[in-house]
Amino acid sequence: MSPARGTRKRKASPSTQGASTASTGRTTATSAAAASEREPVAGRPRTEHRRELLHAMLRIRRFEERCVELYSAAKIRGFVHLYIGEEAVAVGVNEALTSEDAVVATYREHGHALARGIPAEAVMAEMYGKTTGCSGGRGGSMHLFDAGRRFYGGNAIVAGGLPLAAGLALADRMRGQPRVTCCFFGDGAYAEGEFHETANLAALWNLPLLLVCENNLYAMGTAIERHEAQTDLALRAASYGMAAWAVDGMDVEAVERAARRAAESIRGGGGPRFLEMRTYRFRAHSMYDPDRYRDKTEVEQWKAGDPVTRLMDRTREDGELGEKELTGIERRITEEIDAAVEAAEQAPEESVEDLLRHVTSRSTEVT
Amino acid sequence: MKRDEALDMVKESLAEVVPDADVTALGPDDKFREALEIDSLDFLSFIEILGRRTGFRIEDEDTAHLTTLADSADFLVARTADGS
Amino acid sequence: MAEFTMPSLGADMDEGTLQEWLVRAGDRVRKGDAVAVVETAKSTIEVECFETGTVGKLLVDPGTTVPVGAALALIEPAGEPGAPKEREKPDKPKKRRRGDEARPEEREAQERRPAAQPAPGPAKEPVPAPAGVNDGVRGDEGPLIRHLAEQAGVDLDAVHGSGPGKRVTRADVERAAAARRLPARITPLARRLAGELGVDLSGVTGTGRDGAVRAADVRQAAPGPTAPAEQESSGAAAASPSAERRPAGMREAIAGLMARANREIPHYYLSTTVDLTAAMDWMHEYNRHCPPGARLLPAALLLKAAARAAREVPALNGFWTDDGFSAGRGVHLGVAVSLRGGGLVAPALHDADTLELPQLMAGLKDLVHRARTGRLRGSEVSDATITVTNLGDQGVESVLGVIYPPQVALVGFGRVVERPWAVDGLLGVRPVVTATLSADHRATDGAVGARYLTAVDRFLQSPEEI
Amino acid sequence: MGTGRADERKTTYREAMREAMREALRADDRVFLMGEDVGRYGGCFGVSLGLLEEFGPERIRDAPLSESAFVGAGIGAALSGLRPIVEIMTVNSSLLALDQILNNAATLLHMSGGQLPVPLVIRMTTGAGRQLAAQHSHSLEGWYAHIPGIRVLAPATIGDARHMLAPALADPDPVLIFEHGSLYNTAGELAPLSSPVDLDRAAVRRRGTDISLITYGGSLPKALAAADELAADDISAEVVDLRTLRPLDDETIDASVARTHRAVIVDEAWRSGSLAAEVSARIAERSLYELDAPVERVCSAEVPIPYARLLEQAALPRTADIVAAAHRAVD
Repeated sequence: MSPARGTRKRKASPSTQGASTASTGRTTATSAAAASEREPVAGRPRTEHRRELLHAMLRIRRFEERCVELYSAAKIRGFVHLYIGEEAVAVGVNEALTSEDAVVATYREHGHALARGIPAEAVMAEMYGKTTGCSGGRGGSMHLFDAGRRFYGGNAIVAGGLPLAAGLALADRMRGQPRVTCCFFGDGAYAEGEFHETANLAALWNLPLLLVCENNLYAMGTAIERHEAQTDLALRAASYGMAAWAVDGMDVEAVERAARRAAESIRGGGGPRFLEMRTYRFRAHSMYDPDRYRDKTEVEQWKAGDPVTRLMDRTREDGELGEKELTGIERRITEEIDAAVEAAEQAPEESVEDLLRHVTSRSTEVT
Repeated sequence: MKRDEALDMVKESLAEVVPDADVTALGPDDKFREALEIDSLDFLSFIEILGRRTGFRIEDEDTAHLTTLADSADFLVARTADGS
Repeated sequence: MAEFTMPSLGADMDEGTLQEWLVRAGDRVRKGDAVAVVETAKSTIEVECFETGTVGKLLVDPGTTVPVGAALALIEPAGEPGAPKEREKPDKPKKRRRGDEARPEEREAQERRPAAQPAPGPAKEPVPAPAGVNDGVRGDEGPLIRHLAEQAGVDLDAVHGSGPGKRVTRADVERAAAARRLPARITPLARRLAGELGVDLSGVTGTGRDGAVRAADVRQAAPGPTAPAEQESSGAAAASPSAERRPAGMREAIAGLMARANREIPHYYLSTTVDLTAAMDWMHEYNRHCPPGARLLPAALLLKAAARAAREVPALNGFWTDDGFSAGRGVHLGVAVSLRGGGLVAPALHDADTLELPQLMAGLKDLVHRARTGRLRGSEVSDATITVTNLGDQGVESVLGVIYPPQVALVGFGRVVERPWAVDGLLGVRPVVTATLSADHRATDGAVGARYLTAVDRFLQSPEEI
Repeated sequence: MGTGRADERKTTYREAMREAMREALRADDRVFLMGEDVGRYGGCFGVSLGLLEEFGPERIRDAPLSESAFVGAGIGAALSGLRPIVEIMTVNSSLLALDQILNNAATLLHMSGGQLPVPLVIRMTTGAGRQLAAQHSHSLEGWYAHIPGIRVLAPATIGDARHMLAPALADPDPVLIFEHGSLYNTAGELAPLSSPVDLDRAAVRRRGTDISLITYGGSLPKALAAADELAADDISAEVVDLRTLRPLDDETIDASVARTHRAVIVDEAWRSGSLAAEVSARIAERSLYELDAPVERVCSAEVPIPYARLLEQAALPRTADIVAAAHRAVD
């Protein structure tokens, strides 16, 4: 209890908090400072809410496990980056967003897309490259889009989504709309100029932008100690003049609380906020990655803090989840994914005659 | 498209199909298929060339409008007005 | 050493004028390559050779008229002594392949070769002599001429001297030098115009950069009134009508052939009117889905139907020779093409019965284009087994034609017109065409002809299948 | 609006561009201008001078020297329904924003299966000729014209400077406008607009029958001067101003070559892999049998543009070079 309260109190001075966590070593998830807080979320029955969170995380986990299977069966091709292990971040942050808000994500964005509410069917069909995919088969795993849900990708250039997110936020600010633009990016993006340009711009123009850094400790195969001189990312973000703090990204409830707080202050006109989500991917960078750069024991230690199991255990302890409920959740997810795969299998291929569609809005002109 | 541009385009297309014809001697209301001895194959080339020059597709049905320089030019002007 | 001879390109041809060499001595040629352009009384044709080997010597100058069968050039077959050393296995038996591929006409032609023709030995080595250069007794050229020739890269031995005592003059060297350069520098527009205006580029002097032949040079060289430069904007418009350069011989040749046909062939005529609703509907639908360049014309369907019917009624597809009928090998549909400014040719669309409609349409366009630009191939002129004439474009409804000897049938189609038409007791307006058949009564009787026209009708009722 | 209908009046290219922006800002409150020094400073080239006073700092928005961030922000704002005009100081610094232009602006529509058009206008200065040396003299518009999904404009006349912005803003897709630095001071009459500029069409600036001088942007004045000189030699030159570099107006080029049968392409970019190369290839592809002479190209020498005046002038296409090329083709 007390560390969590401590975290909340120190939130206003993120540098202290960030610095302290940075010095405690980064090998286990639970060592991150923002530990869980076992209180019901305001205004919603806790039990039901936790079941929803669990459902959302498990859904992403099972969906991606199926993707691995389908990739191995050559149903899905291209780069596929799995989110397994990091589900708490997308699910927790999404709780803080409304349907009016905008989301910009990275190429590891299946979780964000599913959490955002894009139907599993549309995401799966996109992985298959079918017309019914959420990007009409033109994007694939790395480029999931849904304009109606204000989900702006799926950006596969590291840090490339940041300036764009600043622009979405700028438009809201100029029109006085109390909306938040949430941009996810990884620790690798921190090394790019586009991150720093955007952080400066957002703070300078007081943009309603939530910067969520998913620090999974590796920029592809390069450990953070090997690509950042100062590994305390929240501390550095604070130097741009925005509130910034580190969060235990393996605890969905901690993520949700931090995100809600950040979103509220953004909506209140407080300008941009930065969250460093300390998390870990359990699987390799992509389907091609032999994962030679990580120590197996390190992976195992982080797996011990699996966000899904953690929430499951906590809910069981509190007597809020029995085997029956859990089986029910798993069954609903399996059915949904089965249906999504089936639909993707059946869906029509995009006609090659339509190759040049959507190059410009007007027509299929080539030049 | 302006009408004289259209007219030039029709004349140029005809000249391309029937290189040895004197298109300048053709009156605006002369039926050029007869005047220039254009058979159906030539006429098809004419449609093809005219389509290429103007950038739009001329259908079989449109060919009824393409009998003289004048009505061909009118057709092109009308088509560009409502099309591109 | 094989001879390349003036081919027979039709029953009505007994001589031809060599208009242009497409090869030079020393060039490698393959069986089927076009090697020369020959002008006959009816048209200008690219003729192919039937040997693979090396061109030894060109025996006839452009502009010379020679009888069918006369030797035009010597071709050293591949593998003969004196041919460029390309063979890897010298021990392989050297077989002369001459005559193997030649069709009866050619073989006959070769046999009829004047015996007086000296049998030239193998060429010493390939000589890149420009077209039209003869061996001549070389006079005594001065140092200036030698210098000029050396500078221009002209072999004096290969230059025809026009000075006293056949001495090579400065002008001869310059002409030879220009001739050498010609093929290298002709602008694309000039090349196109030359084709359209029927200008032989080998005689044109270029005024462009590095002696390039340009459009203006071609226009200058074109027979008849040249186009004023101001009219360039319409491309090649207003150039000389091709009729003016067409030999009056064509009229004579047609006259002779048709008179013979009418005199010798007892024609009978049949006609029937065919409902084209299905064919036209199908064609319009097809055209709607394809680019303008690939569209079909009714003529394509009519030709295809005529060809399929000819396959079904083989008695009409072939030749009457020596008091007997011999069936054609394959259906090579003669297509009557009227030339602008008068005249007529009927080149063959080979194996028309087997062509898919788009292929047939493309073949037809190509054939007509080449017929009108004087670029038909020899085999196309001589191979037709049955001819179709389609005068629909001229506005007439039916045509009763004269058969091309030695063929035994001519099919005519008129204009596609809308006419009242009764089907199952109801009257409607339908597109119809009148199909006619002129047939040789020596070869067939009316019943055979009737079967033919019925077949044409049937094929046109299921256009998707023809 | 700035120009009344009837008045044909004296103005400059710079003022015409400013007038176009003023008109757009007045007409549509979704339009705003963003870039380095567009506000207080009045624009690096003075194009936006006075706009801050009329429209305020929200809509005439000075940006930090973060090309990638503010171009990307323009893309995001466009996605969100605004109509940003982003000014990049010069084409040289646009390289810092290339990722956003190529990977986001040009691809989002396609990558999202048609869901996300990006109605963004990006303006920048291009070209050499003012002794700015190697890093500030590029003509890289041809690079941008390589990219599917964007439209590339190069207004070369006062009329186009005044009238191309409105249709560019109306275009649902990204439009890049390249303004040659040497044109800003061009003064002349601005004729009233008879009909909106068609962004798909090149403009024939002068009719001729002997040779087509095909050019755009800062080279147009040189080509027109060359046409005058050629006229004195009795050569009638047609001058085609491409003005839209992507998509190229093939029909106008084809028609011109069909009239003249000869072409000289004038492009201030380097010759290798240039827009001039593209136009030249298209002429070969589409009009080979119209050509009565090889296509000529007059481009910049393949050298980083030097500072020294004489060297710089020698590196760039000059009127005399164009005249000489035309003579090579015609004589």
